[in-house]
Amino acid sequence: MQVEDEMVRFVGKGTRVLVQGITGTQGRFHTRLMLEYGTKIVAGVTPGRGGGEVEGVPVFDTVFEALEEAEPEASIMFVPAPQAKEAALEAIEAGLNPIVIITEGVPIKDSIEVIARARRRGITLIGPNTPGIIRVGECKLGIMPSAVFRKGRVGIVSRSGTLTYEVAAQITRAGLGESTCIGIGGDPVVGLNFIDVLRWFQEDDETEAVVIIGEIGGDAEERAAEFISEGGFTKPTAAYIAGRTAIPGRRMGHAGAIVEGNVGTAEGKIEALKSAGVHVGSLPGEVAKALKRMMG
Amino acid sequence: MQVEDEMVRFVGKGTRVLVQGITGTQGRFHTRLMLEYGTKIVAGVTPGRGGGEVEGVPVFDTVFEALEEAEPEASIMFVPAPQAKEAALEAIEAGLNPIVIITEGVPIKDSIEVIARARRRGITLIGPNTPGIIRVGECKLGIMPSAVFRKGRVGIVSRSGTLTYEVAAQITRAGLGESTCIGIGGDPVVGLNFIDVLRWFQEDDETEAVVIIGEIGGDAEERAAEFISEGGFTKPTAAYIAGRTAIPGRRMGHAGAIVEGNVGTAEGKIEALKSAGVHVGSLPGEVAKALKRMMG
Amino acid sequence: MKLLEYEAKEVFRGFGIPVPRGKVAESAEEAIRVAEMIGGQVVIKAQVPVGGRGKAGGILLAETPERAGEAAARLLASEVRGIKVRRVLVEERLKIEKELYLGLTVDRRYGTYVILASSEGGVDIEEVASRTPEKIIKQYVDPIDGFRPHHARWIAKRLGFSGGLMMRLSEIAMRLYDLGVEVDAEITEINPLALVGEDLVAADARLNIDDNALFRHGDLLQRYGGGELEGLSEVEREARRLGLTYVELDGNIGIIGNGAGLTMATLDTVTLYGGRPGNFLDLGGGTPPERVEQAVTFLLNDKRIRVLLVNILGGITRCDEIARGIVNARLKAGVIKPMVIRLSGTNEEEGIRILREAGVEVMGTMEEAAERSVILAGGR
Amino acid sequence: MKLLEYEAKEVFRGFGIPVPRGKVAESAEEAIRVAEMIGGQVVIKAQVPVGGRGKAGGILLAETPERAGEAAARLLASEVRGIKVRRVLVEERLKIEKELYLGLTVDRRYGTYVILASSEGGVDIEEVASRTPEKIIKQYVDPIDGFRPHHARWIAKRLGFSGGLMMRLSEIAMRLYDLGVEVDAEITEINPLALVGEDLVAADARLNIDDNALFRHGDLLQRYGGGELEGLSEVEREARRLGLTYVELDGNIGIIGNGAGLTMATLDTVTLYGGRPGNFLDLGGGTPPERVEQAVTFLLNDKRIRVLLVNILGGITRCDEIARGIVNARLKAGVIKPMVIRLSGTNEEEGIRILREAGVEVMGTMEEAAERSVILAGGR
Repeated sequence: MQVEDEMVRFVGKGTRVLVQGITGTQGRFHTRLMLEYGTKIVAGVTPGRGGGEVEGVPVFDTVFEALEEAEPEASIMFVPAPQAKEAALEAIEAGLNPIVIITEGVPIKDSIEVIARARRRGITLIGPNTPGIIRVGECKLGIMPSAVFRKGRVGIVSRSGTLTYEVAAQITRAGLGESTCIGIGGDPVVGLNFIDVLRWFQEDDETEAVVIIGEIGGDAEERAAEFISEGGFTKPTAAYIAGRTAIPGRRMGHAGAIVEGNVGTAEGKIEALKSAGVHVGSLPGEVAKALKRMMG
Repeated sequence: MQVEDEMVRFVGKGTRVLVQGITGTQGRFHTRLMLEYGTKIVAGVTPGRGGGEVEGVPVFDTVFEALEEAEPEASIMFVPAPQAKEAALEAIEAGLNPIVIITEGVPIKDSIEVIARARRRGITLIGPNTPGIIRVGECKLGIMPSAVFRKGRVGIVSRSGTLTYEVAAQITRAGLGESTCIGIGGDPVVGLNFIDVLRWFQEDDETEAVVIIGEIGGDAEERAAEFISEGGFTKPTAAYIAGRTAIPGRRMGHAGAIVEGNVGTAEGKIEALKSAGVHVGSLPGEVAKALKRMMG
Repeated sequence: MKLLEYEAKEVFRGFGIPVPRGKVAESAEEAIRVAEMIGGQVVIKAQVPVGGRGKAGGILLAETPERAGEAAARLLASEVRGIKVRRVLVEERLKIEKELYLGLTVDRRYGTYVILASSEGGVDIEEVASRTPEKIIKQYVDPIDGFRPHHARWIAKRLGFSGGLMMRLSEIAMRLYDLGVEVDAEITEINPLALVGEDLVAADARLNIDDNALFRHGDLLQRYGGGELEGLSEVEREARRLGLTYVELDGNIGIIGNGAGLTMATLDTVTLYGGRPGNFLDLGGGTPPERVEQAVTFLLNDKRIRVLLVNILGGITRCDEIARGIVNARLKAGVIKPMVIRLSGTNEEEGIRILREAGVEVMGTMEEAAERSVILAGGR
Repeated sequence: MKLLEYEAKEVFRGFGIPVPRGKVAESAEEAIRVAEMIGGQVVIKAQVPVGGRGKAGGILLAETPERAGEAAARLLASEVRGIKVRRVLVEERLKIEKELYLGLTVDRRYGTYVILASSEGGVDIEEVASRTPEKIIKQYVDPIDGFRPHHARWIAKRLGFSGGLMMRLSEIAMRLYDLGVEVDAEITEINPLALVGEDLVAADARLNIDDNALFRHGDLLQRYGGGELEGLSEVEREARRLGLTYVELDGNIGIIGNGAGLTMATLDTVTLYGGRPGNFLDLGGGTPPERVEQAVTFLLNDKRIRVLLVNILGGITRCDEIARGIVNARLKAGVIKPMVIRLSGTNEEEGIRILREAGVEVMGTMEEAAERSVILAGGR
């Protein structure tokens, strides 16, 4: 089996957004916050709730109807885990791109199928179990508190949620600010990996330096390090890796955060990143300081 | 859903052929006859029988091994109906093209899946429940008695088996001879339809005129007539349709030979073909006579 | 394999599709007990494997258990469309507000499953299709992507439903699809799908299973294999028992061929020459001699048949074996009927010699054989 | 959810994978009865949810039923890798000619299932993977095309099998895949898969089910939900009962965070400053105040914990609600332990006010809070 090079598609100021699961508590709450941030939400979908409105956004029963009536381009999902797969397949069939799956607790079998189908259609799938994506000052498809961000030139890519806000807050406090922040998700199987995002940051003129926020589990950080070593990504890079105190074999909160045998330890990841020339901070604050130095 | 225009791929003198289900009674018997006809059979597959030989042809456990060792291009299947689906999917994954499924009694659900996957890969699938294909004097991937054919310029496309031999024998006896004869299969869902084959005959320089042999059930003959009316096929055409005496709602032998409501009657098909300018014979012998007239 | 209504409903219930409360009964007494159990008005429906039972008087209403018993007795003593009624289904009478149609079948053209739905249920759907095709919604199913909940919702929306009812209807469509694909159905149909208050109930059910797939549905074959036999004649049942591919027709010329197309062509040719075929019997390919003998014997024993026509084009099939089978059958049957044989292909000469020696007529072509059989049967 | 060996074998048997004859026993008497039923030599295996039982003395052999009883009694009175043995599996002793490995797991990199197979079974497969990676066969499964019989045959061939054994091995691989996918397994493993004459038998079985998928496996949860609790400490079991995302560590600083990454970072920071975290406890997002109260109370009641550190970064989570939860827990607990809180985000000022009024220390950053907690716990 081969993993194809895929074009990553993100969002910008004018992106027309659909919210799937808009009528739930989380859906309503974040629809309001995203609208306040300036995101152009044009439609919502909740099966059985078509015809209503949430925060002035029309609600439909199917993505197909939303597509006909409001022409969304991208989707963000707050659908409960048991329904997440079908909602995602619906968005994929409709060709929405990117699709951001906020939902936590999606069965891994469902993620595998959804990601494979998105890939076949050339659709960028962010998540599941992600805080989403924010183009600072332009557009937010996510649940991150916007207060921690300020427009700047640091790109953030992360497997974490609140830890990302912590690091972002420190970067902002250090006077730097962020360009784009992307959560790839804390599950073992997610739609995007670090390399996909680094490749995108490499081309993004607004991004001058990048922070990688990793966790124990899997080898996504090691692969990112390899990619950097091979010259695939050349901008200044700092990193923070959580989980040095984790116990092997035990899941640390996230479904993906688990050390299996010798695979996925924080030490291994830190070592790999350091060898690739990445500054790895022992504390979130160190990351901000290192960036400040690097960006001079 | 759309049906794409597909390139039909057939066989010729040098085509390297794999026989799936080569160690069964039918497989052995027809492997011998095909070899005698000059077909270049390079490998056989029967799971669990790898390492042996049939008529001097090496037998493998998997298509993948056969592919590595003998480089077949096309496949003909004599696999029992319960195993037909998996055997076909194996051939499709290996990229063999065309794939001829002789097997009768394949569940329609299995045919649907196999045909859809072949289509996605751009593979020509002939059958199931077909006598196969013969390029007269060159290559036979099928079970038709070669004695009834003689090299000539009439193309035959048929949903039937023995009835095809009957018509071919009459054409041969009339002194005409055949170029290529293709059985599309007697099941309700088959890989090729009349139009696919007519399109191919239109381009085939060796074919001067064509016979369509149809049966009750479905509307494949009506669609062929429409295609001819619209100018998609322009060579002289004759036809024979079996089943004028069939009882609606009863299956006449073939799984596909059934009149449902008003759909699929012989009268409807004959009418449609006649309107398209096709000479429809009431007896197989009339078809041969009509061809002789048309081909001057 | 065609299931009877009550059998189909049993399968539907297993897949979570709502069906009316009810039970099958084979006697008036049983019908009374079921009606008492249900309470209130009931419907009594003849269980025969044909459509249009309502028009043919196969569906009756009853206000009380006693009346239900009477109605059941009447049906059980009758025939519906020529088929003897052996069982009735006694069901609660639904307060139907609207009748819909929902079905799953195979579309030959696109080579895939298609869901059909209409707000015009309770009537012959083919009539709706030809009279007002715009009232039929067709949802083709991509064989690789499958039929998904949002496709089902989209059907329900196009039928004009919204909210909870839309969700329930789409849920039923999903289950119908899952059921149909799981059991290898050729046709899965709810007609009518009844709107009763806020509920949707499958008031009638139809389920035909792909015979070719029965090898993986031994349980269904075991349980429901008997139902469709009730639609067959005695002779057809016997043919089924022998495993012959046989269809009864109303003429007097018995016909045996090898291959469906050739056998149909033989029937057509006989008809063209003014004869009346008494049956369709396809031996298929590579038939062993015992099978030929069995088929010939079967037709010799059929009193309606006056002449026997056998048309064989041998490829895998060997003509000498066919000939031996025919001669054996003639010897053992003890019934003398005129026979016309056409044999062509592998070992043709040997086959013809065997038959001629046994005094059986052999013709050179299908046309000659057909013509001769018509003459022997006494012309038109 | 991790199943115990005998539970996993029960599931395997249901999917047609051959397992040794045997039965679980909770006492020496039961073990004797099982051994008598089996006849001949038996193996007695401690049922604990950890690997490497053999090396740890958790697997014994017995020649007679009496010896089996003695062995069972010994195991049932012991601990294996720190876990008390409550059940043993008594099984026929297989005449193993060769040990293979066969497993199904999820490959993170390719985002799909992968079948692992090796002719080096019966040992730690990770060791084989690092020592002789060429001896491990990996077959990635295309999520849309699936794992098909010919893929399974190809695995069996690469393991060096042919003929009937190749077919049987590929059949077992197919069933392992079907099982794993059907029950949403994270890991499905047969190690060793024993060659016994011409048969293949799953001598050991491992099955971990994706916790996120348990909503659709109520039957499995009901039946096998208890097994893995045996691997947990008392405190962890209590946490599980309360639904807390909790992992026990061996330090004395109790840690609560919201979000897995942030909580891990908090642990790491405490460690960096020389402290020893006593646990990992992630509140997740949008936590209601009662939940916070419950989590704080839980740690206050844990005698190992000397200082409590709470690190909250509020997004959806409101800091004032967190603060109220903490204060309530302190009031009700009746246990006084030093607490260090870091609150940031939505309604931060109000939260800090509430805590300060209740006399709880509030720090501005995670680093300060971690450092302070280490000092309060008495340094390194």
